[in-house]
Amino acid sequence: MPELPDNVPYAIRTYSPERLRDAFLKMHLIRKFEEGAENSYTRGLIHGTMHLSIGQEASAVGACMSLTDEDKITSTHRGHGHCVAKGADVEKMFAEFFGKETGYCKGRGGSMHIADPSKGNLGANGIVGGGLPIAVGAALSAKRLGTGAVTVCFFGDGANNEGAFHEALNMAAVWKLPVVFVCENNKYGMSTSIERSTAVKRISDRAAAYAMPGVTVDGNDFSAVTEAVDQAVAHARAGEGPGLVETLTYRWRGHSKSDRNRYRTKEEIADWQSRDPIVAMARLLVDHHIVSEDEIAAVEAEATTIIENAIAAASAAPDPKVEEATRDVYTALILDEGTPA
Amino acid sequence: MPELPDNVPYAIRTYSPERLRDAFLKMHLIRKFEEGAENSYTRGLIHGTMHLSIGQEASAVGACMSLTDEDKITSTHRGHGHCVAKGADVEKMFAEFFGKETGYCKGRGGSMHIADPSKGNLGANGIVGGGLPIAVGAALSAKRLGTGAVTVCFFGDGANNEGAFHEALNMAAVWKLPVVFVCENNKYGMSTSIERSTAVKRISDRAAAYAMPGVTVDGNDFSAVTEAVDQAVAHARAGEGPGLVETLTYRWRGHSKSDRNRYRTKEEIADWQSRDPIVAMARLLVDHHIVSEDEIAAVEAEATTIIENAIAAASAAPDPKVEEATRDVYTALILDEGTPA
Amino acid sequence: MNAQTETNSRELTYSEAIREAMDIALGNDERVILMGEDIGVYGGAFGVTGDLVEKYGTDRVMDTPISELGGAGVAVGAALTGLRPIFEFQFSDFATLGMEQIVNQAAKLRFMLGGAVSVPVVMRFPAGSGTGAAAQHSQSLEAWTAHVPGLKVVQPSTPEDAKGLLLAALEDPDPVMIYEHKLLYKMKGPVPAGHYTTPIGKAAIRREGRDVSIVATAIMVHKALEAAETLAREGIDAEVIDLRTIRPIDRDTVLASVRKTGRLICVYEGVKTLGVGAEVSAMVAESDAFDFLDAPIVRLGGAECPIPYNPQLEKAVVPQVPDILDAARGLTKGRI
Amino acid sequence: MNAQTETNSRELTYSEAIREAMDIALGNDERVILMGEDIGVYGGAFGVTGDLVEKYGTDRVMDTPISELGGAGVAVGAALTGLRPIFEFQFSDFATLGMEQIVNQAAKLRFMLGGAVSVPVVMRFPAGSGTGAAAQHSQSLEAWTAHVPGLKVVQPSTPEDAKGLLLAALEDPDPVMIYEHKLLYKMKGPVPAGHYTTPIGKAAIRREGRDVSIVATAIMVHKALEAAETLAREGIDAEVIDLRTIRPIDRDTVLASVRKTGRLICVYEGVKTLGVGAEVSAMVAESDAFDFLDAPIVRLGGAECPIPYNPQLEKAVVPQVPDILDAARGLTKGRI
Ligand SMILES: Cc1ncc(C[n+]2csc(CCOP(=O)(O)OP(=O)(O)O)c2C)c(N)n1
Ligand SMILES: Cc1ncc(C[n+]2csc(CCOP(=O)(O)OP(=O)(O)O)c2C)c(N)n1
Ligand SMILES: [Mg+2]
Ligand SMILES: [Mg+2]
Repeated sequence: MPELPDNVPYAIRTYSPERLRDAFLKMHLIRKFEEGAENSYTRGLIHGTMHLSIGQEASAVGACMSLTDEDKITSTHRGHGHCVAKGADVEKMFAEFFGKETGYCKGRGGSMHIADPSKGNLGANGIVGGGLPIAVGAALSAKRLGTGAVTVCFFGDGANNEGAFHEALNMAAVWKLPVVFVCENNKYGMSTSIERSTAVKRISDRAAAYAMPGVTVDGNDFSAVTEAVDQAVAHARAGEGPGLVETLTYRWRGHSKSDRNRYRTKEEIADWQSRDPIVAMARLLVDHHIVSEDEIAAVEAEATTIIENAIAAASAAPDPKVEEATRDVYTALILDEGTPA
Repeated sequence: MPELPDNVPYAIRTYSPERLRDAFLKMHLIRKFEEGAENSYTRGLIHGTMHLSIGQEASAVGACMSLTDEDKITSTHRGHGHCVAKGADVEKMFAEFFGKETGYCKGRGGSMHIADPSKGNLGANGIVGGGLPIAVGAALSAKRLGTGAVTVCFFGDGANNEGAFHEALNMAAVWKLPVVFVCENNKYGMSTSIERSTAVKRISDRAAAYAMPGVTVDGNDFSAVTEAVDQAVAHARAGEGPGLVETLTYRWRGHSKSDRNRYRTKEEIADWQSRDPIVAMARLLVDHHIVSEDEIAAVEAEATTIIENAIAAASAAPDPKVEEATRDVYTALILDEGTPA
Repeated sequence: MNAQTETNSRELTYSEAIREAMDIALGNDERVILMGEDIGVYGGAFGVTGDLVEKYGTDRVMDTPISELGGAGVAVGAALTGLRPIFEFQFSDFATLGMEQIVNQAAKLRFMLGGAVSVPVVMRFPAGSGTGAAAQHSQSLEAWTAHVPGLKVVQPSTPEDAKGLLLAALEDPDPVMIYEHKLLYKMKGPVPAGHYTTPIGKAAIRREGRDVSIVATAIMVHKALEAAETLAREGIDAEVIDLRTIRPIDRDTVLASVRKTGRLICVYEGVKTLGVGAEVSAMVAESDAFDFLDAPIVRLGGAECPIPYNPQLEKAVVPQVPDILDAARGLTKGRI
Repeated sequence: MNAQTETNSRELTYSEAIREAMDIALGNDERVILMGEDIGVYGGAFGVTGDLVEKYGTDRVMDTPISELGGAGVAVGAALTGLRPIFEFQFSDFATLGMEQIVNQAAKLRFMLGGAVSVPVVMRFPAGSGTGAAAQHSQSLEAWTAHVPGLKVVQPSTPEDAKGLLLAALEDPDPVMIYEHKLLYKMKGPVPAGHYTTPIGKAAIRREGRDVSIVATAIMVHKALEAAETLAREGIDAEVIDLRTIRPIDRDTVLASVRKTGRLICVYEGVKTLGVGAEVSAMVAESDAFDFLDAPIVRLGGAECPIPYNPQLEKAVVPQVPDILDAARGLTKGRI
């Protein structure tokens, strides 16, 4: 690919049309996945809860652009997007969401625990901040075992007030580990705005407390996310230690299904919806002649079909057997008889 | 007191000769207390452990200068100095250290739990970082109940890597509570130097992560400590929120009695001993004609006598009764029969 | 319930009853504050605090940052210095982050300080499975705090007790932990109006019987009562005891029942091993009631696994009515 | 112990035995790392890691910041991705800060992910009273983790087992929690040289007897054995069982013993209520061994209070040899 001028956005300069088209498809897949999930919920097919990431697609997909299957991510309760971005099979995701034996977790984990270790996704996490130290541990493994892998740790603005955030970032910095902390700041932890929960305005300002680079970007701008995270990933991969990237974004839906949206205004929601990351991505790709207007619609249609098929297949998949409810608690329960001394 | 010129140190300008002489006596009391404790330990009178604060006297006493008995402190495992500084009776402290019924905790708590609520000392704490959220809670009470009290929260450099530090400082800042965090940075958390444990060089730099003022001072300079903490206390008392003061100091003794001092050099210890905060305080007071050379010796002698008497009296005090071992677990175990509805 | 109670009582849900208790406490006592994540404008993850923030303002109904350890510790410090905080863990599972402050501080401060202080903090723990929220949002870890001297631990099973125990907890000078089963929040029952307390440390005999004692906690009380109705039709007369307080356990009530029936079934949702029923069983087995036992003591507790997501599996791993029926039939077979 | 063992074994202290196990593991397997506070140049708060850092360097013997939650979580994450970390909580009391990672993550990840992963992490918890360190440094909270499916939990009582169980834990694909009683660290005993494992999940009968079964854990095993010697002189033949693993408990060994003796005493240092002995008692009371019981099941556990500082008080609140003697005499009085 010929070198492109600096005023061309980073993502366009850096990634092939195929990768960009794939990223765009993934953003659509996330949107359609979430819509399909919501629809299934409304139709009473889902027993548990769910946290939708509609509106945050650019952050999830952008942050994973420079990662290979050897690189790891840790994700959150709002993790469908990260999972798709890291290459998961949406049918297995739906199967998990529907509690099926064919799901990623064999129906044991559900939405909040979908993981795909084969692609380096160490899993969503039901505990806010729970993935932060785990990500540091994965980075420690990479460094000790010399795999060259980087871990991207997703977490929310709310999670940044957990003690785990502080302890994890400090250890990552002291040990110079290859981990990138991606804070998806969607302005609220459940109902509590960042102003009411967090002493600083910019979460990236907290990076200084760990002597690591910190940057805030427009999380709805795919190229901006990619540029910031890629740089942090490269830095980490080069052995120069961790970084913190804050992506400013917004969840269009409530926190979960019990949310009455009392803590934010309709205007605020509408304002963010007018800055749809998928629309922005489409514009970016069309403007730079990566895809044509017609292809834009085709990508969306492709995503719709994939999701429809996934839902149909997942719905038809078998439930786990009740007799096997306590399977997989232990890897090996066979009691070792001990070795003679 | 006539206003003194600015080149006169803050403490001299601010406090009466009586208060300064009292502070000097307290510094000596701390030193002699610790020496007496160590001596008792060596003579096999102590069953448990202890953490001596010899070398840190200026920080403890300086930080409490502007506090009244209504103001609170929370302290640490290395808490003897804070306790004396907040006005405790050294005989009751020794009695506790010796496990006597007449001790501050009736022999139940020992060195790591000495408290004196009547003087606003909410207690030492065996859990590193354990006092940080408690201090914030005390400040919340003061604010809600309108007492005007300020809480000074002592903690160490090691504690600054606990999640509790992060959560406590953030909440204090978000709620603008009257609490001053005093980090006594003696370079080590047990054997682990700040360089090996903490991503930043100056702990006060972490204040920015909570949008609160942070300052680092020479913790062996009584006046410098007093100036920084007084300002933060005034700020907090005025309703302007919390502050962080880092006092750079050093513990001359090992972490506890099991310490072989393998992680630091003799030279480093000697260097810090040459900057004895008590010697510096004596010089300050003599230089500014607060006390004469003769009086300096008299203060030390007074401290020696007080401590000797305290040890003698505490040694002679009665042990708790074994039959009462489980007393005071609950305030009221009498089961309420319930009130009729 | 006495006559007066009946006159004044209305049907409320369990969560309305808790809210009413908090409302009364906030109204009566300036020192009472509520703290927790999303308990203000959101009304609480389970809607328990509702619109109390509108009535009492954000100074008294405080949304905390997502900081369970720090939040619990702030509540402890506030209780130590004059306030009466009610701290809500959004899910009891998240209390795993706050155990340091609960166990090392709240539970021990009074003792460690030789009785010089009290820590009148109340903590609320929405607990249990059944909501499809999977392994990290469905635990029943009440056995942990029930193991810790210095704490008092209650598990109300009815709206009336949910209110009465919370008001009792607020009057108690010591730390009280309240485990609320999430599936009970919507359950309705009669709740006396106004202020009253339900005694901490007293079990309730929900149904008298001669043949077998069923000692249950929280939601299992209702399953036990349902089972008892069926058993009655089969000629098995079960006594159902609602433990209500799990620290300290009401030994007298349990032992008296076992002395009468000679048979004991403990039913609890927490993991069977080292769950609350282990203590009830051991307490009976070491007492003089042992000599009255006609059969082994049966425990029905949660399966030895995390709570699965799939709803059939989720149901399968906690005791259900048929399990209680089987146990009672087995114990009484050919003996009554 | 077989012949070979005897030839190769030397007298080592409990802490030397643990260190030897770690040394062997570090030497044999590049994936093994040690993590904890002050385990490097300081050698560990109790000297257990000693000078291993000199042999293996700071990359493999890692001093962590004072960050128990984060440290435990890093160990979990590392175990999930190829390392075999041994994480030391400096005192088991500080694990109250790490429970989230232990219980919500380490214990549940495999199950929640449908068996897709294993978490081969080993955690060490120096526990127990007797060092004069008071309430926040003396707890025995092993019942908490023993209540949690997904974890395996051991409490070695001898140097030989301390080494063998640690090596077994390292070979185990699942998270293993090891509670080490601080007062045992200096105790000496024969320890086989080289690599061997002690099976997780198997109790050890330390003394055979006919009259009463004493099931003990950790340091209480030694008190039980001491009591058994005295009892033998009085004509009471006690069987002493060292539980060794408290999750999963070796049911078969305990039940077989009770079937033989008809009498059971459970001795443990943790708080009596809901301590490990509650489970042992309940396990027996619900089994067919119940019918063999000639007397109530006695539990001797820690008193219902935090550990006091004063040494006499400290001793008074945990079971001692005379307590075991009294219990055994009471149980057997006039019956043998
Ligand atoms: C330790 C813990 N505390 C609280 C919760 C409940 N909870 C789930 S998501 C959430 C908000 C998280 O906010 P943020 O980190 O900003 O992520 P977002 O939901 O905005 O994506 C809360 C409070 C939890 N799951 N875990
Ligand atoms: C939560 C917790 N972790 C570890 C310890 C063990 N410990 C006691 S003091 C100490 C070092 C504390 O360092 P710092 O905060 O700098 O205080 P200093 O001892 O230097 O005064 C450690 C690791 C503890 N008591 N509590
Ligand atoms: Mg958010
Ligand atoms: Mg220090």
